[in-house]
Amino acid sequence: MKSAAYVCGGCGLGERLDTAQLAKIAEKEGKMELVREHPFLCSAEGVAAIRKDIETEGVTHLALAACSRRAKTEAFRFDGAALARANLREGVIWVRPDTDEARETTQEMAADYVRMACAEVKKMKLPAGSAQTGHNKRILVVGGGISGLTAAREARETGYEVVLVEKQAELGGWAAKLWKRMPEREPYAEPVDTGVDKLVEALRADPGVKIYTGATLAATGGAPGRFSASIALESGPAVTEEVGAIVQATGFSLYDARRLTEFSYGASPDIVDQAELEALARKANGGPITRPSDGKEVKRVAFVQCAGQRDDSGKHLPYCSGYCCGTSIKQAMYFKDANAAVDTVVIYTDLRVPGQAEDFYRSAQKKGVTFTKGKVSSVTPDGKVHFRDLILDEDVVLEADLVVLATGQVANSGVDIDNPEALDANGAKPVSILNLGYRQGKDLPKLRHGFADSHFICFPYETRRTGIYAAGPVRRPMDIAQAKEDATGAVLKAIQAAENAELGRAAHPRSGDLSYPIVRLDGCTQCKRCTVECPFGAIDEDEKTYPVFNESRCRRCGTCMGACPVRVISFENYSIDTVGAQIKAVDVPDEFSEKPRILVLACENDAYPALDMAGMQRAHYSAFVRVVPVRCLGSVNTIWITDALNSGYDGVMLMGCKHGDEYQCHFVKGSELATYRMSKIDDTLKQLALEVERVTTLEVAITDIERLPKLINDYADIIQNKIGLSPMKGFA
Amino acid sequence: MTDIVSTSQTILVVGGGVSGMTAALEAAECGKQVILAEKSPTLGGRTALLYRYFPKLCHPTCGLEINLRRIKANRNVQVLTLAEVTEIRGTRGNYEVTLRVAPRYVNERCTGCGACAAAVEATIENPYNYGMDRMKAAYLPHAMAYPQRYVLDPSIVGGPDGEKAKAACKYGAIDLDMKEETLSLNAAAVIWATGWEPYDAAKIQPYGYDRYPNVITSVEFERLADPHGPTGGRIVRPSDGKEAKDIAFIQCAGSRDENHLRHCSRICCMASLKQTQYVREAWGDEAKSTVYYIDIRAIDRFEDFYKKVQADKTVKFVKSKPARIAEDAKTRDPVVHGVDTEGYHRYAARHDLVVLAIGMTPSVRGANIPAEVIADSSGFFESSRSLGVFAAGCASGALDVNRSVQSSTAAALRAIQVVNRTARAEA
Amino acid sequence: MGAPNELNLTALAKYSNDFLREVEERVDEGEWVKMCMQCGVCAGSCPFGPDWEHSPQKIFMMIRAGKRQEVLTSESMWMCTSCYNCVVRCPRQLPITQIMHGLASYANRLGLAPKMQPTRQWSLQFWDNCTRTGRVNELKLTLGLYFKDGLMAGIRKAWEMRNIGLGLLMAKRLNPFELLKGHECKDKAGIHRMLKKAQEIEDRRRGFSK
Amino acid sequence: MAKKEYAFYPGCSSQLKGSASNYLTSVNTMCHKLDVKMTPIPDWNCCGASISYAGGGELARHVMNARNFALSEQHLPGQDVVATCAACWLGAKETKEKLDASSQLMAEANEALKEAGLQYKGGTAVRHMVEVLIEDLGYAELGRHVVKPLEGVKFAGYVGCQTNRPFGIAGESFENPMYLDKLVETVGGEALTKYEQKVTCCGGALAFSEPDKSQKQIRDIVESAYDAGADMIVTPCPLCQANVEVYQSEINRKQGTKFDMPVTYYSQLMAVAYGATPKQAGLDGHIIKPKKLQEIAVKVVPAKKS
Repeated sequence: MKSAAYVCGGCGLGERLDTAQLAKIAEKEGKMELVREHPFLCSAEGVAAIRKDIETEGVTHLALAACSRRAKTEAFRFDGAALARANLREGVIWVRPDTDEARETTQEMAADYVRMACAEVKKMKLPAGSAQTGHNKRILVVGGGISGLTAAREARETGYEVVLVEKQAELGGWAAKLWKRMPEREPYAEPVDTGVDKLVEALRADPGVKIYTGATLAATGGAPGRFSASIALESGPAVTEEVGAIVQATGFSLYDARRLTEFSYGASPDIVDQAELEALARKANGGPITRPSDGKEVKRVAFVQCAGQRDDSGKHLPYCSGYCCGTSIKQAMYFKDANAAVDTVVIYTDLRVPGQAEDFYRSAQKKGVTFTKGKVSSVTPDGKVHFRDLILDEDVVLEADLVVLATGQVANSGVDIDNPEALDANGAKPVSILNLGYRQGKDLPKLRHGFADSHFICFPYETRRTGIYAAGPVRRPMDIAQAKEDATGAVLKAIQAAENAELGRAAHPRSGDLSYPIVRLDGCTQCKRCTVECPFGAIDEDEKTYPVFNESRCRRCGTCMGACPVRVISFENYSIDTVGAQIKAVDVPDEFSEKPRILVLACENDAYPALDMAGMQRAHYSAFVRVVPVRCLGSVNTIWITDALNSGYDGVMLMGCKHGDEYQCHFVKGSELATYRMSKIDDTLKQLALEVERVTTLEVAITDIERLPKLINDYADIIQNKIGLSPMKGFA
Repeated sequence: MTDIVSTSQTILVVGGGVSGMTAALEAAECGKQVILAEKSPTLGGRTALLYRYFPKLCHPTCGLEINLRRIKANRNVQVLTLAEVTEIRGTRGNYEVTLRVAPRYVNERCTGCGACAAAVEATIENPYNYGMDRMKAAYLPHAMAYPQRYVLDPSIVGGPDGEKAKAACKYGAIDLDMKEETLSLNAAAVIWATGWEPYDAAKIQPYGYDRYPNVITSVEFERLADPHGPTGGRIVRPSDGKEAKDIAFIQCAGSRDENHLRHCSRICCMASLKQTQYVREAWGDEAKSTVYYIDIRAIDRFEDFYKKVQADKTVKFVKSKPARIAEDAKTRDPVVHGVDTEGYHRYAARHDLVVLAIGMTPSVRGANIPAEVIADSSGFFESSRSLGVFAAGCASGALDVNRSVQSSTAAALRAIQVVNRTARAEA
Repeated sequence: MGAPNELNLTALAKYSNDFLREVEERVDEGEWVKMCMQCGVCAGSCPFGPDWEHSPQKIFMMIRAGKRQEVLTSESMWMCTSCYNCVVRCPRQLPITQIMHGLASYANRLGLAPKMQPTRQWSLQFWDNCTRTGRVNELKLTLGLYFKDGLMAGIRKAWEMRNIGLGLLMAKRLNPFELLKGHECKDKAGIHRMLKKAQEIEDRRRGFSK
Repeated sequence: MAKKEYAFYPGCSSQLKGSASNYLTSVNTMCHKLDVKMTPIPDWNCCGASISYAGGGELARHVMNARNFALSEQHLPGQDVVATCAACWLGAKETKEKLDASSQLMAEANEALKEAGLQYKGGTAVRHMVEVLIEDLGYAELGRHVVKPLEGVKFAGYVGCQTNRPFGIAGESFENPMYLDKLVETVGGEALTKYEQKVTCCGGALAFSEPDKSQKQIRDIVESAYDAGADMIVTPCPLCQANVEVYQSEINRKQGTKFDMPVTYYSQLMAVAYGATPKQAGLDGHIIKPKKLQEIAVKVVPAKKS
């Protein structure tokens, strides 16, 4: 290893700081073997100089004292060299006033960041990538409905082999049971064929697709690139398939209309749900639709929207299933197209046909379908629909000879791993779908309402089980068009996971990261914290309850590293030491200097950019803080904090993302776990006879550009003027 | 001269918003070569101009930061800014694309220090705040701008301000002689992710957007609430800077309307629900939001958020498409006239500010794409297997952010399918 | 608001499309009624809005709800001033003005329209007046309107309006000789034959003639 | 040979000795100055107006207009039918559009017309006088003839309904049309562009059957003209003119207002600006005299060569 430090004089650094002194510090204290100053380091010349040192001087470790690690990334990209950056621009001169009285503390700030960068880089190793790779790239698709079929087809179109597992004896799922479906492109005027048969045919004919029907997953183990699925068959002995990634397209069950006693479902054969109406339409085969009770042609049909949905009573589904308005419009057309004289009334509270589907609504109106904004209170067995007409503001009784209840979708998402006994919305006890052999449970974690876990806004495919992607209504209520689009996207993610696994690289959000957790098992106390806390279920346990890391399931957040009480887990370029060394490198003045030192551990995705942007806006904050970016607050090991306090720091601020239901943490649980751990640190503080204020944990958003400097200054004020400097100084 | 490497297996992504970035990254992270071309000087697109996302009320810049990190770290993605596609020739698997690259007048030596902006005096309308304020004619588009490189507005090039900027830059980053370039490159497939534009509110004459200063659009309101916005996040009236506490949100402003946009723009209901919470946050119980709507389309899981807002005492819902807006000549208060159709109640409601939940039109109508594609009557374009040009995000239809991301991920796969076929053919 | 419930309980109980179909067949532009999406723009756009018992959009809903009696006996349609505000703002581009006129004239034709509704009488007089000679006789028309409620009422009305009358007279905008013989077309007979024919044709089309 | 020729459809109110005869007078003067030849359609008949709906069925009302088209095709072939009255224009244009759109309706109409020995081929274009001025002549041409700019006179441009909706003048907004203001400025007057009641309904034909409701409308229209500081209201519609002028005394009597707001036609403004006498401009046809206009009209200016 050969280390070199470069101090930039550009962007005012030269004018505001004594760069010569900084260079000296890098050499003397930072122990860098090579130290250079440059007036404009990110220029072609500056970068060339660094390259030259790498090539001719054999430099392997670089500490750049210039701008933020978020800036000039193209210029400062040196493959094959470990790199640490001291943020002297956004982190120092831009957040400090350019005044004589400020000069000394500003220089000290810069000096510490140089020390920290040097210390950090010396502890870094260049990650080589996980050797624990898998080379299987087949895609396992669970579920043979329209989502699963689409996933299989798209995988094939991309050139990947597919294993398709369907619980039922037949492929096609709900879509195959439909008479027609909503159109997916203009004109949005008429119901169209589902196209399921063609799709099934094509897949059946394709040697690249292995299809198992009447089949379920008895056990799934392994990791991306090397999953192993044991498939139980009704037809015979179980088989095992090796696959690289999994798409879970297990769809939905219709909300059980029998729970809708207020609508007399079950009390009359002429009160049906949408699925049963599809069956009636198929039976009619384009002719007049007849009613189950007496086979007479239906003359007056009423559609009750949101049946058992958008429910406040807590009895039924609280959410909207999204597809039902379109479906009722389509089904009303079935009647009108067969016989325009049939009265069709759709009773809705909000008609939800977004985008171009508005045209489908218009088309139904043209056909004479009547839409009434109303709330249905009850349906009697004789087909009387009692509702409040919200426009005419009166109670109405509508006599229909067929009533269709638009019930919702209940996700087939398996067992709730946090509460395995929990019943689903239909009151059924769910059976596991994936039967994962994971330490943390058999199925994908669930989000609200029992839908399979997904990040939901920015990264809808990110589940907490790397290499397993939910697609279609199991992830969120949706119609056929959306399910097909969703399945297509999910297949890409599956392919991506398999490809990355082969190269030993991380998946989203640290995609391409070659580092991975390395554990020193001889030091492990089998406390299981890592296996329990890993947000991604990447760590299993062996029979002796030692952690077993599945590196290609790992997202490199470092939560395990933060959890480990004996600190045996680290990454090559991000470890207990790389951060610990930075903390120790800071020069802590004695208590008489009246210069406190405040350690800030900041989430690199939100808090750190916010601090950068505060700098870009030249917002000033205290010169006493020393900011260390961390991958996630979850990776913060308490040793860092106790070390800091022991070595005389006066306070520690942890800045992480919002957690809870509306969490914004990119590693889902990281900031939550950190907050939990810190709630426990008070005891430690008491042992050290320190005030609890010395450690504070904050929820910070990337937009807190005004708020952050204020928080920092307020905290510095508390330290200086309320609780005073730390009594621990000088003991370290 | 812009140097860019393209091969017969390159995927060209047009548009650098959340959809384009997603499509580019998902393809690149599958190991494909991608060129990401953006018309404006920065990536980020329209979501970078949003304060918060529904339903979590989290911050778009947070996801943007991750995507920018992914782009910075990924060598498979080449980013082109100020680049517009002028021609696409060829067929699926083998396209030749011509782009016009406008001069930035700032080269790669720019450190982002901001000395040029400090030196320049001229200001221009700030498009990143929908023209609600002005910015220096030498500018960094916004705090999250990538590339983090300044831009000179053409209006000052060749003038004294241009020279001032040049003189102020110690690093020789200002290049006043930069010229427009024409670039031509190969691509196996093209992903069209040019996003959307707010419908021209002035065309909705009964609402007087062109006549009354206190009638604004939902996208403008988003900037008002944003700390990076023209008011630093203070919700005040354009006419007099007075605090706007009683705000009307009018749905379907342009959408679901044969006189304007026939389609439903999908996002507007949720956007307004979200914005009522800005008002609540700003003024607490003094806040007063009124949502005028035809149908609240809080589809699927968004219903939770609708319920939450319904439970908020400061928010009122009126089932009505307002007939017109008048202005009180003295106070300049907008007065909304209409009928609540639930039981037929006439109203003439005075508000501090009216926000039009403005509809969505495709930025580039499918019909105008310089390649053979199928466009629907609203100008959104429909992907087709037989072609190698695929729509992603709001170019394909009125979508919210997470559906745009889904759509872009799917589009990326379709493009990869073309590339893989070409590769197999060539192998 | 709303008519006595006894009257339309049956209608309520039915909520059938029969009346909607009747309107589609027999009312000018009636086939548009089903296209309304109940946004309420028309209701808010009408200058006489406050005087409508039922707004246009509500009338459309009532038609779909089968409230035949309540709609056809309503005064509301007669409030239409033909200002076309609703028409140009309707997001579904319904020809609302024409539909209101159509409903009114249909109600009148069935004898369900309120007899004393002033606009109804005025409308009938106007048509009668302008078709008699092919051109409007403004004086007769005005006086006719004054005397619609009988002689005394007419005299009272005329007396109230005398200033206006005189003013117009002096401004040469009212021609006393119109009482004797006013403007008229030469081919009155042709016009009458033409209109008779038109009525026949339309009755045939709308299925009135039996 | 006149510069432009049109088949003129004056309509019942705007005919000689009609309630809007002064409109006719001013139009004739204006057209003469602009060298536009207006030939009345021989034996034209009433358009039926909107208000006749209860009496005449749909088809009957269409054939009334169709008859005028047929006559104009027969006697004034190739000439556009030009109406000055909003109702006539609207009625005719509506019929025109309907017949063009539906071959059935066209056939039915002709079946009825046959009874009057007429046939409508469907060629006729229906225009409003204002369209002729703006589209066929243009503001520049209209301005060229001004000899007495209406300096210092403030006009509230009251467009009303039927010249504005549903058809309106091409390129104008239904809510805020500008052409009347532009005409005012073209002849040197001051247009009060912020006048709020531009397109408010005056009650139309219901001024007769529902006087109170209509007078509420009229009150707003006049009041707002005063608020805007208008010397007079100008309008393109004879019914608007009549209602808004005639009922001011009624409203004064009933509600104690002191309205005395003249209501003029655009054609009168132009006639005066073009140097017409008060009589030629039909200024004698008002109950509320437009004094400021009269003053200009009687003013003698050195006739300048144009």
